[in-house]
Amino acid sequence: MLIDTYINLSYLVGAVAFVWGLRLLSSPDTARKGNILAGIGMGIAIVATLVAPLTGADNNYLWIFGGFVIGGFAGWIAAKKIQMTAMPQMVSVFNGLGGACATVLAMAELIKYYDGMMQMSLGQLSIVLVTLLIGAVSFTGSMLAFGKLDGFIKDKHVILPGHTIVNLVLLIAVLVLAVILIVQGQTAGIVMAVIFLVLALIYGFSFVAPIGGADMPVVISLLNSFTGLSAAAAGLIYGNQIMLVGGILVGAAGTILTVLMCEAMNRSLMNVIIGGFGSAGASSSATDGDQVAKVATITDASIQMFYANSVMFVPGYGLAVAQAQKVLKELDDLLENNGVDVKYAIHPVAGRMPGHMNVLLAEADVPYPKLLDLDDANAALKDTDTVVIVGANDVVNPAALDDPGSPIYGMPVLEVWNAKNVIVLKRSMSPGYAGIQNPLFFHDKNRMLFGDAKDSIQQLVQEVKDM
Amino acid sequence: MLIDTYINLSYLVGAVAFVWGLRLLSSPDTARKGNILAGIGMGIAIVATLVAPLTGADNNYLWIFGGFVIGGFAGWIAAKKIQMTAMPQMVSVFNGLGGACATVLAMAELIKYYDGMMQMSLGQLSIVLVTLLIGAVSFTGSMLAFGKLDGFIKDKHVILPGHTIVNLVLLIAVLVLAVILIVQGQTAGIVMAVIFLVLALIYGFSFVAPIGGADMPVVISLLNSFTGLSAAAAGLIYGNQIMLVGGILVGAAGTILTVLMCEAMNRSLMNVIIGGFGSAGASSSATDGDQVAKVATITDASIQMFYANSVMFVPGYGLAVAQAQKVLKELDDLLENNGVDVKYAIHPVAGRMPGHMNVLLAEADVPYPKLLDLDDANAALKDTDTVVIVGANDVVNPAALDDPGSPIYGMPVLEVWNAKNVIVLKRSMSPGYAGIQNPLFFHDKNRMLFGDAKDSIQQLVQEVKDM
Amino acid sequence: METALEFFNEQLIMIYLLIFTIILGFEVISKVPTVLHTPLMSGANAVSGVVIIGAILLVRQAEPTDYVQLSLGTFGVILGMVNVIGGFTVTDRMLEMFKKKKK
Amino acid sequence: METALEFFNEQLIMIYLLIFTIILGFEVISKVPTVLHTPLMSGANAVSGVVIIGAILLVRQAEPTDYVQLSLGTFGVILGMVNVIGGFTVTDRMLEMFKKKKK
Amino acid sequence: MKIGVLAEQQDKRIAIVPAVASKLLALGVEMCLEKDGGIQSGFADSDYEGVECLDRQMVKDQSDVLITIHPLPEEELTGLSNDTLLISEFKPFFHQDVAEKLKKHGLRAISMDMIPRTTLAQSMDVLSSMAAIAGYKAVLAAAARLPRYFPMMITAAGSIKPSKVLVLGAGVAGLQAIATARRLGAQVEAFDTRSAAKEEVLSLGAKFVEVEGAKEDTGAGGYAVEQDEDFLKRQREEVQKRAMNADVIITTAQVRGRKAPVLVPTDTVEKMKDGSVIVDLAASTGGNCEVTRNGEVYQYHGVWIIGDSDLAADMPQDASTLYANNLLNFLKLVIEDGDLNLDMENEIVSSACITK
Amino acid sequence: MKIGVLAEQQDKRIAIVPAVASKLLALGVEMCLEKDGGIQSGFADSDYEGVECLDRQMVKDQSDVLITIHPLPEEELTGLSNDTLLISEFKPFFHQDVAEKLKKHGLRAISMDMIPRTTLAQSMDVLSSMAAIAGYKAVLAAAARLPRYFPMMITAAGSIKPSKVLVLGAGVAGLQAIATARRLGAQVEAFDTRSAAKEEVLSLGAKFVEVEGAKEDTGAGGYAVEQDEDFLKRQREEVQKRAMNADVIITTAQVRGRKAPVLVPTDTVEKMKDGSVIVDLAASTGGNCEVTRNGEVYQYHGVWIIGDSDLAADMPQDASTLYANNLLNFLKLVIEDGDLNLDMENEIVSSACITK
Ligand SMILES: NC(=O)c1ccc[n+]([C@@H]2O[C@H](COP(=O)([O-])OP(=O)(O)OC[C@H]3O[C@@H](n4cnc5c(N)ncnc54)[C@H](OP(=O)(O)O)[C@@H]3O)[C@@H](O)[C@H]2O)c1
Ligand SMILES: NC(=O)c1ccc[n+]([C@@H]2O[C@H](COP(=O)([O-])OP(=O)(O)OC[C@H]3O[C@@H](n4cnc5c(N)ncnc54)[C@H](OP(=O)(O)O)[C@@H]3O)[C@@H](O)[C@H]2O)c1
Ligand SMILES: NC(=O)c1ccc[n+]([C@@H]2O[C@H](COP(=O)([O-])OP(=O)(O)OC[C@H]3O[C@@H](n4cnc5c(N)ncnc54)[C@H](O)[C@@H]3O)[C@@H](O)[C@H]2O)c1
Ligand SMILES: NC(=O)c1ccc[n+]([C@@H]2O[C@H](COP(=O)([O-])OP(=O)(O)OC[C@H]3O[C@@H](n4cnc5c(N)ncnc54)[C@H](O)[C@@H]3O)[C@@H](O)[C@H]2O)c1
Repeated sequence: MLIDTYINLSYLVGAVAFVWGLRLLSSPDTARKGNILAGIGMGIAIVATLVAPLTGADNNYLWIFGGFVIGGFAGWIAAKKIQMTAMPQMVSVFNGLGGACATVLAMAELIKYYDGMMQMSLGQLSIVLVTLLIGAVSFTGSMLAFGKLDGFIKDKHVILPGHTIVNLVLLIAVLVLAVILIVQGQTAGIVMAVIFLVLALIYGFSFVAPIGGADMPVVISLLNSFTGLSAAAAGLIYGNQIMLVGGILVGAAGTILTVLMCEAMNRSLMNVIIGGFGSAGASSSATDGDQVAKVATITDASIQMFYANSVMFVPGYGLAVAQAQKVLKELDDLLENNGVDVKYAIHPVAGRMPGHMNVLLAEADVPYPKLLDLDDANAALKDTDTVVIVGANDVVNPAALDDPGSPIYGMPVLEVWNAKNVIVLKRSMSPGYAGIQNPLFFHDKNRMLFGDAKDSIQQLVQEVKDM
Repeated sequence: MLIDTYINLSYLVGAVAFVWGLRLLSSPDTARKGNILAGIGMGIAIVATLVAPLTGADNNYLWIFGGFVIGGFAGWIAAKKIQMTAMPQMVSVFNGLGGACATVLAMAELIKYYDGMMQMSLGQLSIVLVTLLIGAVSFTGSMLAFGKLDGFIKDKHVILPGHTIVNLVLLIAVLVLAVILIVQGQTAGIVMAVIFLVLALIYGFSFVAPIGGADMPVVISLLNSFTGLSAAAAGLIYGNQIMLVGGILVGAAGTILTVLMCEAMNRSLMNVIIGGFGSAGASSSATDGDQVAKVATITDASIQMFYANSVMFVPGYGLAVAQAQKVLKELDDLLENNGVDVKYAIHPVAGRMPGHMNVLLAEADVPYPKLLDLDDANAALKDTDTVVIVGANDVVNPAALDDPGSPIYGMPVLEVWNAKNVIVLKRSMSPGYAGIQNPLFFHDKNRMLFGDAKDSIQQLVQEVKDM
Repeated sequence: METALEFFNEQLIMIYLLIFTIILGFEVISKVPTVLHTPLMSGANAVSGVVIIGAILLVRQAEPTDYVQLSLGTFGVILGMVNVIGGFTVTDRMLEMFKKKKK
Repeated sequence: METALEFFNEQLIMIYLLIFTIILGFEVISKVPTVLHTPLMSGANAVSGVVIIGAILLVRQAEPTDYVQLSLGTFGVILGMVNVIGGFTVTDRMLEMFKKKKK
Repeated sequence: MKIGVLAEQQDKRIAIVPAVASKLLALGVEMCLEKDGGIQSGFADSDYEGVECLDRQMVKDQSDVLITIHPLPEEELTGLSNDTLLISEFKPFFHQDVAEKLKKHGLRAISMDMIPRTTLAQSMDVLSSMAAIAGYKAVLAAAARLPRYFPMMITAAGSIKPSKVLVLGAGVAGLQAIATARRLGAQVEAFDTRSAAKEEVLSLGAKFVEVEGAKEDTGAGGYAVEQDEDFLKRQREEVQKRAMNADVIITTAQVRGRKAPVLVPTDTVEKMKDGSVIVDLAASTGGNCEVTRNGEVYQYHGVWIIGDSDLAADMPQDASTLYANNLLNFLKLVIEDGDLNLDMENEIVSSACITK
Repeated sequence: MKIGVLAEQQDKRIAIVPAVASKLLALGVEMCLEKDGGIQSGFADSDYEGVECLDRQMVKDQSDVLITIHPLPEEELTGLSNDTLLISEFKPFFHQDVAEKLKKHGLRAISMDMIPRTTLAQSMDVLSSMAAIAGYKAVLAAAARLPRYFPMMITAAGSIKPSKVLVLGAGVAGLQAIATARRLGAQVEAFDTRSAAKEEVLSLGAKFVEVEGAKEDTGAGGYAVEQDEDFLKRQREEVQKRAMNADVIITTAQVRGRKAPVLVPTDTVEKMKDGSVIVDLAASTGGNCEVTRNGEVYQYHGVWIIGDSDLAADMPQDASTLYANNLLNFLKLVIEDGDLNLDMENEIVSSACITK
C-alpha cells in the first residue's frame, strides 16, 4: 500500500517535472534548469520503476543494469564527443533509438502473443500494433534524417520519381496489413507481424526520403513527436501513467514545435512533408563553382552577437543603401545593455564618398569614440568575438592581401577573418563596387545572412530582445 | 448509458472551452473570441446539467427557470448599463455574488446535515465548510472592494488601528471554529454553523478593509481566485467534474493574474495584502488644493493611442530635456504601421530657443510634412482622437485664453482640449518656464502620465508592440 | 493516514488532472499583456460562475416540498446567473475596444 | 460501440487528463523564441526516452529463462538509455551557450 | 494714422516686409516706405502692395509712426514733427541718455529691445528672433573660415577628427549655435552661468562645462547677473583649458546694461591652434574676447576673430520677415481701429516705451 | 634622391604637410621646401623637421622630384634640370598639349588627376579627397550667402520653411554636398546621369530627380559620358522646374575631357528667387551654369553665382593634409630604397605618368 503510494507519487512528480521542465526549456533564461529538471524527473521515474513491487516477477536486475551501463555509456560518449555543429543529427539518432525501443517493446508483446503465452483484447492488440508502427517509422525516418543532415546521404540518392505516390501506396499497404492482423488475431502468426514491421520500417525511410536536406530539423521534430506518441502507446500497454503522460506531452509539444519551425521558415507543414520543394528552395548554402558559402539564420546571428563579449560592426555602402543606420544603432544599444562591447570599424573607402560612413553614423548618433579607423580596427579585430559586416564587400576582401592577381591587391583591408566569427549581411552573392568576387564569403568562419540590411537588422533586434 | 456519455462529453467540452477561452482571452487579438468561447462552454455545461438524468429527482424546473430569468435579467441589465469606467467595481459585485452562491450551496448541505436528513464523512464535512468559508470571504470582500472602488466607502472609514492583528485573530477564530465543527460532527448543530458563517463574512470584510483603494483591482483578482476555489470545492460536494475543473482553473489563473498585477505595480502580493502602504503609495490622482488631476497608466495611454485614428504629439521643452525624440519617432512609426495617423503640433515658443523642436525632430528624422504649426494644429486638433503632450506645459495652458488674470493671457496656445483625449507626459505637477499652474492638468479629458518622458515613451513602445 | 493513502492511490488520475489543471491555469495566463489584466480578470470571474451548476443540481435534487432547500437553491441559481450573464457581458463590453485592428 | 461508450464513461477522468496534457504540451511550447527551437526539440526528445520504463518493466516481468524476452528487453533498455542519457546531455551542451547573462 | 518705414543705412534688413505690410494695412492704417528700402532683403517696392514708396524725407515728414531697426542718427531727429512715435532698437541700457535726447526733440519712442522676456511677449521679442539667426550664422561663419572640417571623416586620404566647438553663453544665440554646430558634426561644449542653462545645453545633446559657484539671480527676468571676481577667474582658467583644444569658440555672453564679460583673454587666444576661429557675438558691447574688434574680421596670432553682433543682418530676407512679424505682433497691441493707443497699463507696452 | 616641394602661387594649400614629410624622410629620401610654403595652411617651416627650407629657385635647382598642386607655369620649366620628375595636377584632358610641352623641356611628369578611379588607387586619388572638401565647402558657401535659413524653424516670429537645395551631378563632390545640406536641415534633391547615382543619392536620404533615358557607358571607368541633345533638353526642362523652386543649386557635373555640360541656362537663373545661390564647382571647365564666371562671385538677376572649382583651397589645412597623404601613398609606390623607380607595368603609375 505505502510503497504503491510512493511509486505513484514518484510518477506524479516525474510527470510534473516533465511538464515544468519543458516549460522552463522554452525560455532562454531558464532552459538549462528546465533540461535538468526533466532529467531529474526521468531519474525519479526510472528509480520508481526499478523498486516497484511486481507480483511474481523475477526482476532480472543484472540484465537491466547491464543495459543501463552499455546504453548510458554510449549515449554519454556520443553526446560529449559530438561537434557543436553536428548536434541536430545527433538528436536525430537519439530519437531514432527511442523509436526503436518502442518497436522492440511491441515486438516482445507480439512474440508472447503469437506464442500463445498471452492473450490480448482487440483494443490491446491495436495499441501494440500502433506502437510498433509509429516506433518503426520514427526509427528509420530519424536515421535517414541523420544521414541527410550529416551529408553522406544526398537527396538525389533517395528520391524516387513520383515519390508521393510511392509513399501513399506504402502507407495504404501498412494500414491494410494492420487491419488484417487485428482481424485475424492470434491466427495471423509472427511472420505476418514481421512483414508488418519491415513494411513500417520501409515506410519510415520512404516518408523522409523526398524531404529536402534543409528541412531536416523540421522532420526531426516531427519524428520526435512520433516517438513521444509511441512511448505513450507503450504506456497504455503497460498501464503506466508516466509513460502515457510523458509520451503525450512530447507528442503535443513536438507537434506544435514542428508547426512553429515551419512558420519560422514561412512554410506549411504540408509543404515540407510533400517535399521536393525543400531541397530546391531554402537551400542551406550558396555556391560558386565548387565553393560553398554557409548561411546563417537570424537566430544563429543573434546568438553569436548576444553571447559575445565584443562585437564589431563593419558598415559599407549597403548600410547606406538600406538606410539601416538607425536600426543598427538600436541593435548596438541593445547589445551594450547586455554587456557586449560594440565598436564600428570604418574602412577609409567604405561607401561611395569620403566620409560616407561618418555621415550615416553621425545621423544615428553613434558616439565618435566608437568608430575605429583601419589600423585601430585591425588591431582590435584579433580580440573580437563577432564581426558583423553590414553591406560592405570590397573593404573586407582578403584577396587584397593574398591574391596578387586581384585588381585590389595591395589595398589595406579590414582583416575581419582574424575575429572568432564573421557574419555578412547582404542581399545576394553579387560583388561590390570593384566588381570582384570576395573569398571571405567562403571562409570557414563566415556565415552569410541574406536580405536587405535593414530588414535583417530589424529581425535581429527583435530576436535579441527576446533573449 | 448513452445519455450519460453525452452529459460527460458535454462537461468535457465545456471544460476544454473554459481552458481554451481563458487562453484566447490572454491575447488582445483573440480575447473577444475567448470570452465567447468560455461563455459557450458555460452554456453547454448548464444545458447538460439540466437534462442529466437524476435518479429519484423531481427536477423542479420551474424554480430553476425562475432563477434563470431573474438572475440573467439582473446580470444583463447591470452589465449593459454600467459605465465604462465603473466596470472593475461591477466585476467585483459579480464575483461577490458567485461567492455567495457557493456559500448558499454549502449552507443548504449543512442544513440537511444538521437536520439529520443526510450523513457526511469527515472529508465531506470539511469540504462543505471550506466551500462556505471561501465563498463567504469572497462575498463580503468583493462587496467592500466594490464600495471602495466606487468611492462611497473611504479607506479611513474601515481601517482599524492594528488591523493586521485584528485580521489574524479573526482568522484564527474562524479556523478554530471550523475544527470544532468537524470534530463535533452532527452534534454541533445549525446555530454553530451560522456563527461560523457570520464570522467568515466578517473576516472577508476585515480582510479587504486595510487594503488601499488603489490596490482594489489586485484584491478583486485575488477574491476571484477564491470564488474559483469555492466553486471547485462545491464541485467536490456534487462530484461534478466541470465545477471542479472550472473552479480549479479560475483559482490557478486568478492567482497567477494577481501576482502579475502586483508585478506590474512593482509590488509584492504580501505588500498589497498587509495594506496601508497601498492607500498612501500608488495614489491614483495628484491633487492641487481641491482639484484632482487624474493619472493614466502606461496601459491606458497606449490603448488610447493604439486604438485611435489620429494621434497628435505636442512636444515641449521636456522632450528635449529627456532627449526622447528618437523613441518618440519609434512610437510614431509603430502607430503609423498600425494605421494611426500621427502628426506633431509645434507651438512657436515650445522649447528654449526658436526652432528648438525643429532641431530635435529633424534629428529624429521626422519628415517635415508631419509638423503642423500653431494654426494648422489648432484646426486639426478638433478631429484628433488622442493628444500626447510630451514635456510641454505653457504652450498648452488654457489660462492663456480664458483667464484674464494669467500672466500669459492673450498668447495663442495649442487648444488640445478640443481633441477627444489628452495625455500629458511629465515628471511632476511642477510648472513650466512661465512658472504658472496649468488648469489643463485638471481638465476632464486629461490624464497625467508621470515620469521622465523617455522612460515613459519607451514603456509605451513596449506596450504598443505587445498589442 | 491509511484512508488518505488509499484515497491517493484510488484518485490518482484525478490528482494528476487537478495538478495539470492548475499548471494549465498558470500557463494560460502567464504571458498576458497588462492591457488585458482587467478583461481577463473579468472573464475568469465569469467562468467561476460555474458554481451555478451546483445550484441547479441542488434544486433538481430537492423534494418539491422542501421549501428551504428550494428557496436556497433558487437563490443560488439567481446569484450564479447574475455572475455568469453579467460576467460574460461585461467582459465582452470591455473587449469591444480591442476589436479594431492588428498590426 | 457499446464498449467504446463504456470505456469513455469509465475512463472519463483519464480522458480529461489526456486532453489537458495535450493542451499543456501546446501551451508550454507555443511562445518559444526561435533560438530555442533546436534545444527544445532535443529536450523533448530526451523526455520521449521515457519509453525506457517499458523496457525495464519488460525485463523485470520476464522469466529468467525466457532469453528471447530478456534479450529484447535488455536491447530496449540499451536503446532507451542511449536516448535518455544522450538526449539530456546533448541538450545541456546546446544550452551551455545560454548561460552567460540576461539583460 | 500713417506708419512710415525707413531703409536701413548700415544693414541689409528692412523692418517691415510686404506680407506684414498688408496685414498692417488691414488694421486700418496707412503706410509709406522709403524707396527701395527692401531691395537688399529681396523685396522690391512693387511687392509692397498698397504702400506708398516715397523718398526718405517724405516718409519722415508724413508718418505718425516711424519704424527702423537701428535708431535714426541724432541729426535726423530734428526735422520730425512733435509726438511722432519712433520704433527702433534704442538699447537704452547701453545708451543711457537716449530717452532724454528723444524727449528733448519732443518724440515718443518704443524700443523693441525693451520688450520683456516673458512667455506672453515672446512673439514680439526681436532680441530672440535676431539672436537665433545670429547663433546660426555664427556657426556658418566659423565653418566657412576654419581651415578644417567640422565633422569627422575617415577617408582613404586619412582620418580627420571632428572639430571642437566651444560656446560661451547659452542664451538664445548660444543654443542655436550649439544646435547648428552639432548638426554639422562638430563636438560641442558650452558654458553659461545661469543654472538653467546646463539643462538647456544638455537638451541639445551637447556637453556642459562645469564651473562651480556661479551667482544666480532669478529676479533678473532671465538675464544674467554679474559674477564675482574669484568665480570669473576660475571660469577663465577652465575656459582657457577648453579653448586651447577648441577649433571654434562662439561667445554670446552679455550682461544687461554693462560691458560684456571678458571670457577669452589675449593669452588664451595666443595659445589656440593656428587657423582657429572665434566668433564674438557680444562685440558691440565690448566683446567676450579681449582682442575682439567690433565689426571687424581679422587674424590675431593666427586665430580668426570675427567681432560681429549683427550677424542677423547677413540673412536679411528671413531676418526681415521675422523682425517684421515681431513688429506686427507688437503693433496689434497698440493699434486700435487704425489709431495709436499706447496703453501704459499693459506691461509690455510700458516696458518698451522709453519716453514715458 | 631629393624631393622638393614648392609653395603654391594661387592657392593656400601646400602639397606636403609636416606629418607626411617625416614619413617620406623615413623612406630614405632627402627633402626640401620653399620657405614659408606651408604658412597659409597653418604649417610653419619649423614644423617640417628634417626638411631644408630654401628659397624657390634653390628648391627647383636641387630637387630630383618637384611637387606642386597646380602645375608650374611654363616659364618656370626652363631652368629645370633634365629628367626632373614633376608631380602636379596637369589636367592633360583639358590641356591636351601639356605632355608635349613637358617632353620638350626634357621633363618627366606625373599628373595626380590621372590616377585611375579604382578601389585600389583610391588612397592616392586627389580628385576624390579634394572633391569631397569642395562639396562640403560649397554648401557652407551657399548657406553663408543665402538670405534665408536652411532648416525649418517654427518660431514665435513666424514659421520658416526649410530651404530647397538642388544638387546636379552626384559624384564625390555632389554626394558630399548632399550630405552636408541634409545635415543643415535643408530639403535636398539631386540629379545625375549615371544610373548608379540614384541609389547613391537615396543612400544619403535625399530625393533623386528622375529624367528617363540617360545614356550609360560603364566602360568609361566611372566617368560620365556625353548625353544626346533630346535627353539634355528634357533634363534641362526638369531642372528648370526644380530650379525655380530651389533656394540653392550646387552643380558638379563634369565630363572628362570636354567642356562641362550646361545644366542651368540663363533663363532658368532669371526665374529663380531673389537671393538664391548657385555654386558651380564645374566653373573651371566652363561651368554647368550658363552665367558662371570662373573664379568670380557675383549677382546675376538677384541670384548669387559662385563660380569656383577650387573650393578645397578654402580649407587649406585639412585639404593639404589629405592631399599630402594621397601623395605619400603614391610615392610609396614609386620610391624604392630611397630612389625613384617608375614601374610602367603598374597600371596606376603608367596611367598617371603623362610623359611616357
Ligand atoms: N568611399 C569613397 O569615396 C568611394 C567612392 C566611390 C567608390 N568607392 C568604392 O566603393 C567600394 C566601397 O566598399 P564597400 O564595402 O563599402 O561597398 P561595396 O564593396 O560596394 O559593397 C556593398 C555591398 O553592399 C550590399 N548591399 C547593397 N545594398 C544592400 C542592402 N540594401 N542591404 C544589404 N546589403 C546591401 C551589396 O551586396 P548585395 O547587392 O548582395 O546586397 C554590396 O556587395 C570600394 O570599392 C570603394 O573603392 C568608394
Ligand atoms: N522657444 C523659445 O525661444 C523660448 C526661449 C526661452 C523661453 N521660452 C519659454 O519656454 C516655454 C516653452 O514651453 P514648453 O511647453 O515647451 O515648456 P515648459 O512650459 O517649460 O514645460 C516643460 C515641461 O516639461 C517637463 N519636463 C521637463 N523635463 C522632463 C522630462 N525629462 N520628462 C518629461 N517631462 C519633462 C516639465 O515638467 P516636470 O518638471 O513636471 O517634468 C515642464 O513642465 C514657454 O514659456 C516659452 O516662453 C521659450
Ligand atoms: N520668455 C521667453 O519667451 C524668452 C524669450 C527669449 C529669451 N528668454 C530668456 O532670456 C534669457 C536671456 O537670453 P538672451 O539670449 O537674450 O541672453 P543674453 O544675450 O543677454 O546673454 C546670453 C547668455 O550669456 C550668458 N552669460 C552672461 N554672463 C556670462 C558669463 N560670465 N559667462 C557665461 N555666460 C554668461 C547669459 O546667461 C545668457 O544665457 C534666457 O534665459 C532666455 O531663455 C526668454
Ligand atoms: N573607385 C573609387 O574608389 C572611386 C573614387 C572616386 C570616384 N569614383 C567614381 O568616379 C566617378 C566620378 O566621380 P567624380 O566625382 O570625380 O565625377 P566628376 O567630377 O567627373 O563628375 C561629377 C558628376 O557629374 C555627373 N554628370 C556628368 N554629366 C552630367 C549631366 N549632364 N547631368 C548630370 N550629371 C552629370 C557625373 O555622372 C558625375 O557623377 C563616380 O562614379 C565615383 O563614384 C570612384
